[in-house]
Amino acid sequence: MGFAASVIFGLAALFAIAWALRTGARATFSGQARSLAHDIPLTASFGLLVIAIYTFVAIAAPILAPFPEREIVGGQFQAWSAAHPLGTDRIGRDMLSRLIYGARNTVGIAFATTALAFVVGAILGLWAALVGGWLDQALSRFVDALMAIPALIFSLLLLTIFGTSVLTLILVIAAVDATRVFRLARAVAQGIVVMDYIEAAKLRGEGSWFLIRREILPNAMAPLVAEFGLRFCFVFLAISSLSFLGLGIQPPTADWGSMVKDNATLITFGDVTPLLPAGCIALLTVAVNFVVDWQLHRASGLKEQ
Amino acid sequence: MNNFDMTGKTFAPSRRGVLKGAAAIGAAGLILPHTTTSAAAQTRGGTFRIGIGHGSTTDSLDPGLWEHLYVQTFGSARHNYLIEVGADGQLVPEIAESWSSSDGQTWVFPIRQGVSFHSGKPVTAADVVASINHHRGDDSTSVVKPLLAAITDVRADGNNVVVTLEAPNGDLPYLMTDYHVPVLPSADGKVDANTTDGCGGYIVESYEHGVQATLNRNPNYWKSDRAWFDRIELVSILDPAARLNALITGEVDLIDQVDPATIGMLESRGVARILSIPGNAHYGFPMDSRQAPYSDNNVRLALKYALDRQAMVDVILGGHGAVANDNPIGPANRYFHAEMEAKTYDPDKARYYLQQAGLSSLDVTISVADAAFSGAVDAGAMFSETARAAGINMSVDRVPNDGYWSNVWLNPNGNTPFCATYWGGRAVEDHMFTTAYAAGADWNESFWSNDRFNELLVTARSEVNEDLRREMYHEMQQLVSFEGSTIIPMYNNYVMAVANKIATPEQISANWNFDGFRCVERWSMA
Amino acid sequence: MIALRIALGVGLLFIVSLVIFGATELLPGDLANELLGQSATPETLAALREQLGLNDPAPVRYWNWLTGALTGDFGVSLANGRPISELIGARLGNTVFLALYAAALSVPISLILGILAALWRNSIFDRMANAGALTAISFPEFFVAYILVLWLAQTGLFPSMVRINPTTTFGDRVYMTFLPALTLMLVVTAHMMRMTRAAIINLMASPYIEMARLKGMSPLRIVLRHALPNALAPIINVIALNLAYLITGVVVVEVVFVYPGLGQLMVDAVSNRDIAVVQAVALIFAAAYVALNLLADVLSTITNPRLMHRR
Amino acid sequence: MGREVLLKIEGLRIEGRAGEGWTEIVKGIDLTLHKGEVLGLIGESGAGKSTVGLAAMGFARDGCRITGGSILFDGIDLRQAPEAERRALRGKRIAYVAQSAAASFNPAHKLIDQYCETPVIHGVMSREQAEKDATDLYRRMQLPDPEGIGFRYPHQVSGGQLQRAMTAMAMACRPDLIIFDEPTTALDVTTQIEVLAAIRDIVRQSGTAAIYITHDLAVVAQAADRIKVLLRGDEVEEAETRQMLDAPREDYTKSLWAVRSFARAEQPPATDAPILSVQNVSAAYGKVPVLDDVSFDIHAGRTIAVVGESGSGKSTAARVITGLLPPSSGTVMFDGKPLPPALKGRTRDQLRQVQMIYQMADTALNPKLKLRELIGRPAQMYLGLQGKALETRIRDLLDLIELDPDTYIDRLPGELSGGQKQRIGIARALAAEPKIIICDEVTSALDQIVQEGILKLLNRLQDEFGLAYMFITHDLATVRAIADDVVVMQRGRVIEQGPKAQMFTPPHEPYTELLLSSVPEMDPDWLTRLLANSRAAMGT
Repeated sequence: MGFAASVIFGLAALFAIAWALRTGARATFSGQARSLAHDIPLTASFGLLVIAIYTFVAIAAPILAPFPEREIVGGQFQAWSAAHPLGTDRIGRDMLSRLIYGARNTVGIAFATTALAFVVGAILGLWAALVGGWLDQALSRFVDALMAIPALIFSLLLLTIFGTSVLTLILVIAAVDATRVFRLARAVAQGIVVMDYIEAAKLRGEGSWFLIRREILPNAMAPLVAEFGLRFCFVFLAISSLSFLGLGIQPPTADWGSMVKDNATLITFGDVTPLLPAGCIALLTVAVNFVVDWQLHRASGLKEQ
Repeated sequence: MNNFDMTGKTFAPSRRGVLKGAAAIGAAGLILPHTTTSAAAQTRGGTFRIGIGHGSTTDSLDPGLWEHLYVQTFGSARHNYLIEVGADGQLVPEIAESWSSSDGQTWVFPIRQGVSFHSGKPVTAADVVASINHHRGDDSTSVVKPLLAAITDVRADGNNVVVTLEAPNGDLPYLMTDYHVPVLPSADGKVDANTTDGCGGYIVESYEHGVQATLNRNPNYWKSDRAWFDRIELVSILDPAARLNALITGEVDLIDQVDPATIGMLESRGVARILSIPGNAHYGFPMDSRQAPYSDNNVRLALKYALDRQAMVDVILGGHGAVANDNPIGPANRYFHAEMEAKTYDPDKARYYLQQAGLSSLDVTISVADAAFSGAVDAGAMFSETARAAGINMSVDRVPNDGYWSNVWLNPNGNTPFCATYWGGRAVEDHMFTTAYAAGADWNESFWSNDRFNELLVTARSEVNEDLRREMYHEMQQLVSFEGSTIIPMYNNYVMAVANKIATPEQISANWNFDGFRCVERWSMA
Repeated sequence: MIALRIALGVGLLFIVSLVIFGATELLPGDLANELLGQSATPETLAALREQLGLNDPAPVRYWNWLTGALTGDFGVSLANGRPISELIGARLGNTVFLALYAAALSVPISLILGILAALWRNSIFDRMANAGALTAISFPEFFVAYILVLWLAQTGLFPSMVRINPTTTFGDRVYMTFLPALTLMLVVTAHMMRMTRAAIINLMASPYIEMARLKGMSPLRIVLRHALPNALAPIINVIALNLAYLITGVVVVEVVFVYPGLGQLMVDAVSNRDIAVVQAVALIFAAAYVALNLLADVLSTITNPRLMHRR
Repeated sequence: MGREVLLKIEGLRIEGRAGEGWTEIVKGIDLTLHKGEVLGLIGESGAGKSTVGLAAMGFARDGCRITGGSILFDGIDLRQAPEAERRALRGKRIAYVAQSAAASFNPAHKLIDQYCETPVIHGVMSREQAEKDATDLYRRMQLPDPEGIGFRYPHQVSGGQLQRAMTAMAMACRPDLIIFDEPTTALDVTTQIEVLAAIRDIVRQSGTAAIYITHDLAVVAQAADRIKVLLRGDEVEEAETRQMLDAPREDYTKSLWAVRSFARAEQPPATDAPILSVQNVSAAYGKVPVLDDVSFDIHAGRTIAVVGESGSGKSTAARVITGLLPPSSGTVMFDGKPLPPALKGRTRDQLRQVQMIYQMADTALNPKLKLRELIGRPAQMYLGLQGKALETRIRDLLDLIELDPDTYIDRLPGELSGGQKQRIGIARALAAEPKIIICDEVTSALDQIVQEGILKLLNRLQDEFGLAYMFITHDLATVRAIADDVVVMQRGRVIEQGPKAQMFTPPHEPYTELLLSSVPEMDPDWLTRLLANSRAAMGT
């Protein structure tokens, strides 16, 4: 149970650092940044710290990783040692290096996918809500139809048709996710388009694009950002599920979802190896959601005032 | 996912055991029936539950469409064949009491009397004729139709079945062991391809396609020293981890395709043992020799020296296999060429051959999917890693398992000239070469065409001098290995894990997995 | 109103069938290819295609399928000639059973946790429940499943795989299906719990909640009697959404626990290009989705007096 | 005042959360209430009157905390008492009537269920008794169908009836004290009278003490024995009602009293051709007709007030004029030429000529845009101003509405007060340089002093630019202050129209009469007199 202890210790350390940083930020910053630092709950500062660490690791992967991403540097499944702090994987690549590069690939791909899904889904959703009428009906019914097809199976179908390059993976998952974003964006925008300021802008003779961009979008940001956080995490999970079904990210690219899948049989024997990439995913998910919760809380809090 | 796996591709069976029979046409009938085999150690009773990494709702009962271990094992449990391949590789008469031919062209199979189907209907020569004809004719959709194309006529003559061929062929008895050709009950000269009725050791109780099948011992089974278990349960478990878990928790007693990575840990649990049966099955990477840069043999050689075969055996097969020297003919073959210069991982040599090809570096893409063979993707990654040191920049394109054999293999779209492949071994050199290396063969996956090789292939068939013949086959192996366009790094064993409560015979057939699919009737409770 | 919704739903199913048919048409290779695998030769392929009717142009095949489906005849599986109704029958039952089982576990738990978290919001309990639920959904489903097998099956408490058939008794079914249901519970609880909590907290700022507090009502009574009934619509919707997921999205869990459900059938059929089966299963999934959404709307209406009792 | 003291608040201090810290919103209030006495608590928004009212129940809203002072209710220290004890008092001995009954009744339950909750949970009586009692109280509150009304859901009952039902609910346990928090503010004038009368009667009959919170002096004058005036959390003064009305001591109180003094100079009747003319317009939402043959003219430089209660169609008329709702018949003429019925058919210049100011500045200004863009956008769009010229124009507009450009130009609407936001709405309309501005209840959401400022500003701008105003309002005081012409509407029809002087001199149409008589007057006896009159009228 040394492993469990070290995990708990690690999390506690992260919380402690987050607490220290927040205290530091409160002392150093002034103005808006300071009030932000005052406002922030410990969970959210923990989340921000984790996200910052991930971002740093993703960017600095080549510097941090002791070995190249794909190089076979030892025997298979070597134990943890000084040379390979987390051992080696099934064909003898350094686990730690793969984890570090995995941050870059997994987070990068998930981010690109989510961003794309949001650009497409949000614009269409806001547009449908703004214009209404048959356009709204047509788009909504079409999206309903797509949503009625299970996401995983639909992605599977599309990936089989278009192949599994990183680009198609991003496009397919983004397409599937965009339907969900569409629904949310439309629902949020429906609450906004009835506001007087939208009527005022329409009376002024503004075009749809201006209305979407300047009048609706800024007010729909809060729920969309919150959804972004959740979707971001779901994309991870979707990619790892697809890996499980044999259609995820291409090897030998290191990606956490595939790494969990590749080593999944080891779980049967209580081996912790698959836990590492899974833990990386879980930690980021929780961190992102902590931040999202905080943002949502702030957004709703500001509204009440 | 494993249901996209097509590892159970159809191949004609290995002919490892036909050595004797092929050498002595007409004498095979002298082989003693199994009744003489000692069965002292075996006990009756118990339920044998098998977890198999194949099976799908779309599985067909039609033997002409069988293609993977689940339906193969299920078929062997409920059906009998004219001839069986024994655990030692020898042909054993089953529904045919013996076989004989005076000229190699007309074959006579006397049908065993007193055997009946589960329905009670006696097995007759007419049933056998209909069973064979199911795979023949214009409207047959059977996978083995090409294999049986040389048969011009099948007819019943009293209790005999008479098969006539286009031309003499001593291999016919061997063809009759093919798992696609069980003896089915017939009516009006036609078989009902979708029946579960058979004359095998177990009677089907229930079958849910892609899920499970349960069978009970046939009380009227004509073999007294077979079918020890009272009950057989076949469960389709596609997920490797789930299969392992099922074995560990005692839900099943036998599983196939054990992940090499977990073999050590599984053995240390002490609940099951690993059976690793060497055969001639092999994994490979064919290159389309019509297409640049693979059209240059120097490039092909460079690639052949750019992979670490031993590491692949260790990692991909977990040691359960042997290094191969780009040779589809295995050590178990009669004319296996063991003295060929072994190719080892040698980046310098690879570089040298690249220079010979006039290249300083090489960019290639290998298309792999675990559908080709389990671990193919990892193997691709390993290959790519070792190739880099030789100045070969190999990118690994993981293609979907789904549709691998129709879209990737054989380079149908011209964009997958370099991929992965898997072959069950062929016992007879000629069969292997003719199937996959002869110019213009349907399954010549590398589109390799070598005049000398093709010439030798034809002459060797009719060569009677054993030494000359050996020489010819050695030369052919040399040609395939050093000029051929298929990289074959390893022979893979059949790896299965069996619970300790199941007793297995000393000799386990290397002719197909699961003891030639016959584990259901050859094995017993410990 | 409901008639209109049903009509819309049927239209939706039609679009789904078109989309699915179009997508399967785009899949490389066809059924004959997949059935014959590596051993396909042009001759056998042609024979098989002829037999399966794959040589007709796509619109003709779609039309044939559609007219068949409209008369209630979903046809036979192209792969093995068994009637599709037979193929689907037992599996549909299994899928529904598992979905209901998982729902029976997760709905009460997520409601209770969500209500308690809303009641004690920002407390340690709230944070722990939230972080716990998030962690549960943060791991890939198959990972959660394997961990449960490691802890609960290898110790002999529950079977690691599900072996049920139509004759299995209900009790055995419940026992054997516990692990997959538990896995699914962990997967869906977080969503429903968070939604319940959010919906209730959202209402806690309402004037009528303040009114209830000023009437001297206890916090528990306020949440249960005053907030919950008004939060039902979003909660029902999220439950419907998750139920739809439980019916349509559990391929991975089915694979891990060898559970004979529809998801596996769908994936099989896609990989085999068995378009008749793909269409049938896709329509069942879409119909489930539509029906659950409809049911959610109806329930939301019934539980909302403003819609139920017009002025 | 020899009566027993029921509630004694001393040195009450309450803080509210503001961003990262806390600010004091109630700054040491003392309050004494005797049994059976009604205290009026008045002040503008932000005065802390609701907060004090809730504190009398030992309750602080989320985001508020009581930091100082003592609250003694019948000898119980509500600050020190455990929550359970406070909870036992609430609803049973101290009840609360909220501003919006429509929002404060739980939409999920029937009125009777909500009524019975308090007496049953507090153990005062059984469910059966409570139901019987409810019927009795409903009857005394003059609710129609007292036996059946309890079995309706809140949305099935009108606003005025709900407010009475809520008062009945507050009475359920016969509490010693009821807090009325602006109980009539959200109601139409004619409804307000009925509710006010019902509340006054029941409080007097049952001898309950009450704190009556409102911003409307005329209303509180009808109900309260004493009045306490609050300003930004501080007490300004407290006195007996008559004394307070007749002789307020403090300047602030006097200014409150003086609000309605503003009046626009009398204009001569219009003689020129109307700039905009609504001719026989009928309109409908779907199949529901909302306007029936409505005609009126708007003249340059004049203000036309369109008066009516909610649902009278006055806002719909504005929507027809702006083109948001194309009429089903009739036309709108601008400058002698017909305007295209739908928004999409109108040219940019036609759009520019008619501008709109909304009731709720909160929803009319995009909360995410800075004032620079809010005001600048019309100028940029209609007049093609860019860069320096645009900046100058924005600053000029801010100057016009009396906001300092340097301070405000880069602020967000959320950083402004209600009155300032409404000024931004005006500036935005002005930026288009229109001929007509439609003002839709622009002052009704504002405090009275702020209202006055807005009205004065509008008046000044009208004189300066010769604007025509269409002033939609339900408030006759506002009409008196600024209108030149008046249109009275009821149920989509024009009841009466003409110059202001004519409209405010009898004889009136009956509906106009009702509207006029319903405006509360600053006289403690006004309500009594009015009720006596109407009863007499009904009797005859």
